[in-house]
Amino acid sequence: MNSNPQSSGKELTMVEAINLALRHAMTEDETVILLGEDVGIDGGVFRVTDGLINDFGAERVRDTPLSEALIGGLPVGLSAMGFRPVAEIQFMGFIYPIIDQLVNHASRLRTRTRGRLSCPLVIRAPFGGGIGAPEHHSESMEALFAHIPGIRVVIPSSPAKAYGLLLASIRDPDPVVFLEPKRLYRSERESVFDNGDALPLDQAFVLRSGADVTLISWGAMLTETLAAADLLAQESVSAEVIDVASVKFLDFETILGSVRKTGRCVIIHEAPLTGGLGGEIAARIADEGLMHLLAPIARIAGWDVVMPLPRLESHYLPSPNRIVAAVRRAMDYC
Amino acid sequence: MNSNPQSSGKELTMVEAINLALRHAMTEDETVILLGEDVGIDGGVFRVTDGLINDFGAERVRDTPLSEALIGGLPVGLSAMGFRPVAEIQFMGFIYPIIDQLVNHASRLRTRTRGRLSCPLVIRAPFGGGIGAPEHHSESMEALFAHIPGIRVVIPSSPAKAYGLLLASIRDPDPVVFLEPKRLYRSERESVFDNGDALPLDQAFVLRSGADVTLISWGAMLTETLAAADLLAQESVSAEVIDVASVKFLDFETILGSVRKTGRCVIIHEAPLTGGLGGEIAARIADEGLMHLLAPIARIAGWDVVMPLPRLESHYLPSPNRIVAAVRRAMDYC
Amino acid sequence: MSIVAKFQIECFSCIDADGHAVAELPEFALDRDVLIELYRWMVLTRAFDERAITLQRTGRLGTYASSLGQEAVGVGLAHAMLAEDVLLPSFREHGAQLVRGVTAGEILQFWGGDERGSDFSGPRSDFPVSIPVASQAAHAVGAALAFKLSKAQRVAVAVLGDGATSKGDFYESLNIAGAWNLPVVFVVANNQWAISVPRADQTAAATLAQKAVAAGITGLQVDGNDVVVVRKAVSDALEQARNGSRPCLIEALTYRLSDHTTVDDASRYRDDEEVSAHWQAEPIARLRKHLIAVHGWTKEEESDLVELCAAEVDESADAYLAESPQPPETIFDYTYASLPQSLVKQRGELLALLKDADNGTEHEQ
Amino acid sequence: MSIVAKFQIECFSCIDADGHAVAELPEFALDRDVLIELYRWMVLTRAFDERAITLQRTGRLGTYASSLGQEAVGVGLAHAMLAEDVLLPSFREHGAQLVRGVTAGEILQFWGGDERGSDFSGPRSDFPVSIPVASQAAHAVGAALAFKLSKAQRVAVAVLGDGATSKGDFYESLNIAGAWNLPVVFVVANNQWAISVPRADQTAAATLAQKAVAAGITGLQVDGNDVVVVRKAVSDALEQARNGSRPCLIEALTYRLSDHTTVDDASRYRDDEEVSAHWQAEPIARLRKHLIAVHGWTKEEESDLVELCAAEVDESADAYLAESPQPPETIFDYTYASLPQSLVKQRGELLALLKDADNGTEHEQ
Ligand SMILES: Cc1ncc(C[n+]2csc(CCOP(=O)(O)OP(=O)(O)O)c2C)c(N)n1
Ligand SMILES: Cc1ncc(C[n+]2csc(CCOP(=O)(O)OP(=O)(O)O)c2C)c(N)n1
Ligand SMILES: [Mg+2]
Ligand SMILES: [Mg+2]
Repeated sequence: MNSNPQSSGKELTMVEAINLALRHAMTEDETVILLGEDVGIDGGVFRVTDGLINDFGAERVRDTPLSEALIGGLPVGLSAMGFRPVAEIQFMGFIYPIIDQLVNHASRLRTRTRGRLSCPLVIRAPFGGGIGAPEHHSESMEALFAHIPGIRVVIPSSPAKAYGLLLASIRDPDPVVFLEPKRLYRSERESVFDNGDALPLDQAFVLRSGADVTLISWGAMLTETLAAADLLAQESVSAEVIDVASVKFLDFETILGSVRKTGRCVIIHEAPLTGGLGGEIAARIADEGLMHLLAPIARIAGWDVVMPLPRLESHYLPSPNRIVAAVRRAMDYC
Repeated sequence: MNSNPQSSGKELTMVEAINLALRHAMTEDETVILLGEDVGIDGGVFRVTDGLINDFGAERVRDTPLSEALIGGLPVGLSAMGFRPVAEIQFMGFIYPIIDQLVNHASRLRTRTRGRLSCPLVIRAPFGGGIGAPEHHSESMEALFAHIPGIRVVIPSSPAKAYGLLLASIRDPDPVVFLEPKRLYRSERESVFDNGDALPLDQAFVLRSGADVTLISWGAMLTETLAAADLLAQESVSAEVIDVASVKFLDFETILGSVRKTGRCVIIHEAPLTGGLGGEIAARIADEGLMHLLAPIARIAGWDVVMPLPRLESHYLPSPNRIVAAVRRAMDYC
Repeated sequence: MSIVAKFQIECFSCIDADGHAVAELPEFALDRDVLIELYRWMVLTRAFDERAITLQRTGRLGTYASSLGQEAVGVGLAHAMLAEDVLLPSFREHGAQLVRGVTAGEILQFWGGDERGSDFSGPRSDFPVSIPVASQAAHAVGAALAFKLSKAQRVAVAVLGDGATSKGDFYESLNIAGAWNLPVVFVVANNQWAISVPRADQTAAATLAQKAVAAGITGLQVDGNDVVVVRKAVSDALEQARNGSRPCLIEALTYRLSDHTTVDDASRYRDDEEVSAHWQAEPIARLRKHLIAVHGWTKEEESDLVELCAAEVDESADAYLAESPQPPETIFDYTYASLPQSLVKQRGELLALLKDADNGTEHEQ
Repeated sequence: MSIVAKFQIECFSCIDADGHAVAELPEFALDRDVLIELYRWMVLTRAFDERAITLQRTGRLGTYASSLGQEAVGVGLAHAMLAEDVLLPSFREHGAQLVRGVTAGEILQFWGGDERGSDFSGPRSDFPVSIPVASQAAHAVGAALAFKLSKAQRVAVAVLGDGATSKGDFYESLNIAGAWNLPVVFVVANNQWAISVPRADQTAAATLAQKAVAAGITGLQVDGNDVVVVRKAVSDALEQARNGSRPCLIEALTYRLSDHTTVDDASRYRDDEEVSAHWQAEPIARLRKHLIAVHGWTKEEESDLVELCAAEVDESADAYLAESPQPPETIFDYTYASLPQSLVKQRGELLALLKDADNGTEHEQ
């Protein structure tokens, strides 16, 4: 791993890109502190923080005791006193104890004190299914976080996005929950320039333009969504694919612009259907874009069941075929 | 407080009705155990459990230490071993530590063990604004719970509904989060028959029928919604008002039936807009009921800000005027 | 069998309920002026409390948590702190906040439901009151880590109740304070009750100080109604934290003489006799006795001081009541450092609603 | 100053690393058959572990957490329990589960990603493995409350790691166990590591047993590689819990000789020498030495037993591999006791998808 932040573009995995962004942030800003379980000498269970303890020392790359509530709460005090903590939760399955601190403190210290104190902190966590992980390791609960006022929620879908969005999250003056689709950690490489350029936290990315239908997704489900777009192209259906990326706050302009153009829209997410963010997006389209709709807004999501153990998880996760079928229904609508 | 569960209808507040339901459940089923902070001799900070310790004893009405994570986790073990715990969280602001146990255990012990063990437990908590309560005491975060597979979420809107829905929740074989709109605790009385009849956990209630627009809400916001319906009647707009009650699972048939009839719909909730359950409801209508819509689906909700302290909370909460304005826009929509 | 670890919990006191010194007094406690200062802060705190309750009873303040009977804890600990230290208070430490330089008006503003009350003009790094019990313990270790990393000679001081010691985040915070040697002092104001739950039902532990044993840090008890020993113990703990980065837990034994808050009715769950008995040990009378006996404190000095405190509280209350409200749209303005697009839109909607509702009239407050 | 509380933590052992008795042995440990039984369970557990790892390495099992080196903890504690007691295991107590009557095939099924592995045919009230560290402690006090309320003479036994002792829910559970006098035993399998975090970095506490002091309950240490003392200490604790409803925390000192799981590489963070040193103290060899020295355990007996265990494991592994998969739609069937309307619809969608995808062929597993 090259520790020179000025190095030029390299083909990196998402794990390497995140590592590079952390390295860049720690180099440019001494107040950036990493903490979490096994982030030090072990480099994190996914090796995301690999080598950082060697270059930045154990003071700035800190293994915590096994205490998630604390991993949520300690950064509140640390950030309020001028540091920029980046805390890792080892798997989303263990993130729930931090919700208390997110809702009651991190998200609102600024407003409670009318701007006197604030919490520029980042909570990182891998999430999502598809890698045959043990019980409790495969859920996608981003919607719980996106409902909390006062925080941002960001989900990268590729190495370069992970690099740029994580830098933006660390530099952001408010708390950011940064959720990493672990199925993408090593599944593809992408050229990443370590130039310190952040990506905006209020923009969606159009991954593929199209005229007939808008496919909206984020994180690892973009793999299935893009695969569906390929299948659709064979049927001469031209799909526009949008990567929401900043699930809070939504770049609704980009979404609405696309739906205005295509008149049809399918939202795809891995999280359970009910109360998932597909609902939020569909609701805004149904409010502000109703007149442009040529077909109902479909949501293809995880079923409303507990995430199954690995043997059956492929039957839980939305497949390209499910997406294609939904698009066909939209194309055939009246 | 009459302890005879066969007594006939009485005008009760919601606090009294819940107390009566608890009393009824404890009388009919010895395995029902209450626990929480101050639920014993104090009768709960809202007096919901008033007198129960006298009639059922300190073994069955248990003051816990100040340990919310435990109040979430202990009932998992207790219910798996054959009891029916009804745990009180004193205010929703302190409920977040239990999410871990809800997501990782209560909601899934049945599926993890293929039905061998299960968790027939109820978590009760007062929630919502409008009573000038201190910081952290006024939020409405029902959407966090409704997204969790494997649980039910129920919100009563009147004393009689509270009685019937709570009995149903206690008798239900799966975990139920029962959220009590504390603004309604003493605001009105209603005749409640202590006949042990439960209300269904999968039905919405039509509080008022109408022809022009469907107003969908739950909990305390029905007060504003019904007031808006009154104002609209003066303008000759006939509003149907639906009380969702079981926010998970939605009685979507009743909702869709109404929207099919009226063609217009406004969803009202106190929780912040983004990621609130209004999104879920709107999305389902936009999927399954699109052809019946004469106007965009509007959501009138709390702003996406941290709940303000009491001085400004009236500017956070949706008002009848805001609802009326949304209906007018829907009526005027081409 | 071998014995692998041994512990003992010690309890300290300086001045007993009759005002007698029961141990060698620390140097500051031989200084009449210092004692009077401590005394004045306690009297002011009590006067403030009374006024706050009156304001609440007359509908001009929200729910309020009185510190009646526990004034020595807050005053003693805050008096021991340096300006650059950071206080992380619970909701009952008005005395500590006053000593730290939060104004009485700001405290009233907070309890009156106005966020500006936590934008302290005085101790700019102090944390706002923490309502979720024990949650501030985690912030305290975070702040302490910041001080340690920046090599600042500052200490974080968290104040918690006896009930708070049952919470997981309290324990996780204590544990990391020990594991990382953080400059933090936890003061447990053990007022014997957590709303209706007595101390004995909260835990089987014989003392709350021994919670420190689980974290491998120092834990000790003090007579929390004795402002001198509180100040001394906190001072010593601060010194250890400041120079040795060693955390400490201090259990201050006191008693909640009031209801839990203005919406509580303590007669539902505890006997008057218990309360009366504890009046015998309350902190203000005992220091007065000591001042009279040892330092010739006079009736005139006493009435002057009481009057002065009353006047100060009057003034603050008047200022609080005269404060004009925040504009409604400020509910948007501090949620984020800068307003995201969708909030700009929502803020516009609110302004439009206000304009509609309001034809030249003032918004209701 | 007065001393208000005193504590000490005692550490117990019966048979040392050389197989010598270092204390008077409990009666059961004088019985050759009982010792052989304990020995057999430990050997079986280790054989099972090896096989599980092989299955994982060859893609026929998911991520797996080995109990290599800690067999005495699980076997000792489970052997002390009665059938009607309830075990709440962490993810590393295969030995305990086997002794309790969970079949090796069921354990493999769970780690192979099939829910049916937690539908134990044997101990129907035992809890499934708890992956979220320490979360099962809360269930244990809940189960213990159930036993207390129903006046059943049953005890809940939770097993946790050293890392688990840093978690808030562990502490809250310990605390309520003390406050309510619940019949529960917490066994901490202190294997010195929580993934890459050594015991010393987890807490400043000198022992983990002293975590009990915070909760006012009994805490003690045992040599966790000595199955005799584990069985004895747990037996005594169960007796206290069963008849006196008194909770207890037992810290069993052992060592994780393997990687954390099959996806971990412990050489990244710990030295080989440390591991080698601990091989000297491992539980199986020492009981074998004791059996040979004191009970005339023969080479033949040894090889028979090893063979028997291997055969048992073979059989289970074969059965596991032969098991036909659950039908996909079962992902709906246990989410609720009966299927809510919206899930009926979703289940129908899944069945339709399966029908579409699948023209007479078997679903992928
Ligand atoms: C986490 C949490 N749970 C519940 C409450 C409600 N509540 C407010 S004060 C209190 C009792 C606190 O007792 P203690 O810690 O002893 O402090 P004291 O009120 O005696 O100062 C409770 C239960 C809360 N504020 N926070
Ligand atoms: C609450 C929680 N946080 C994180 C993890 C990830 N994780 C799995 S095992 C482990 C270490 C556990 O250490 P310890 O309690 O000592 O048990 P051991 O693995 O040594 O048996 C961690 C951090 C988890 N399973 N649960
Ligand atoms: Mg108290
Ligand atoms: Mg361990």
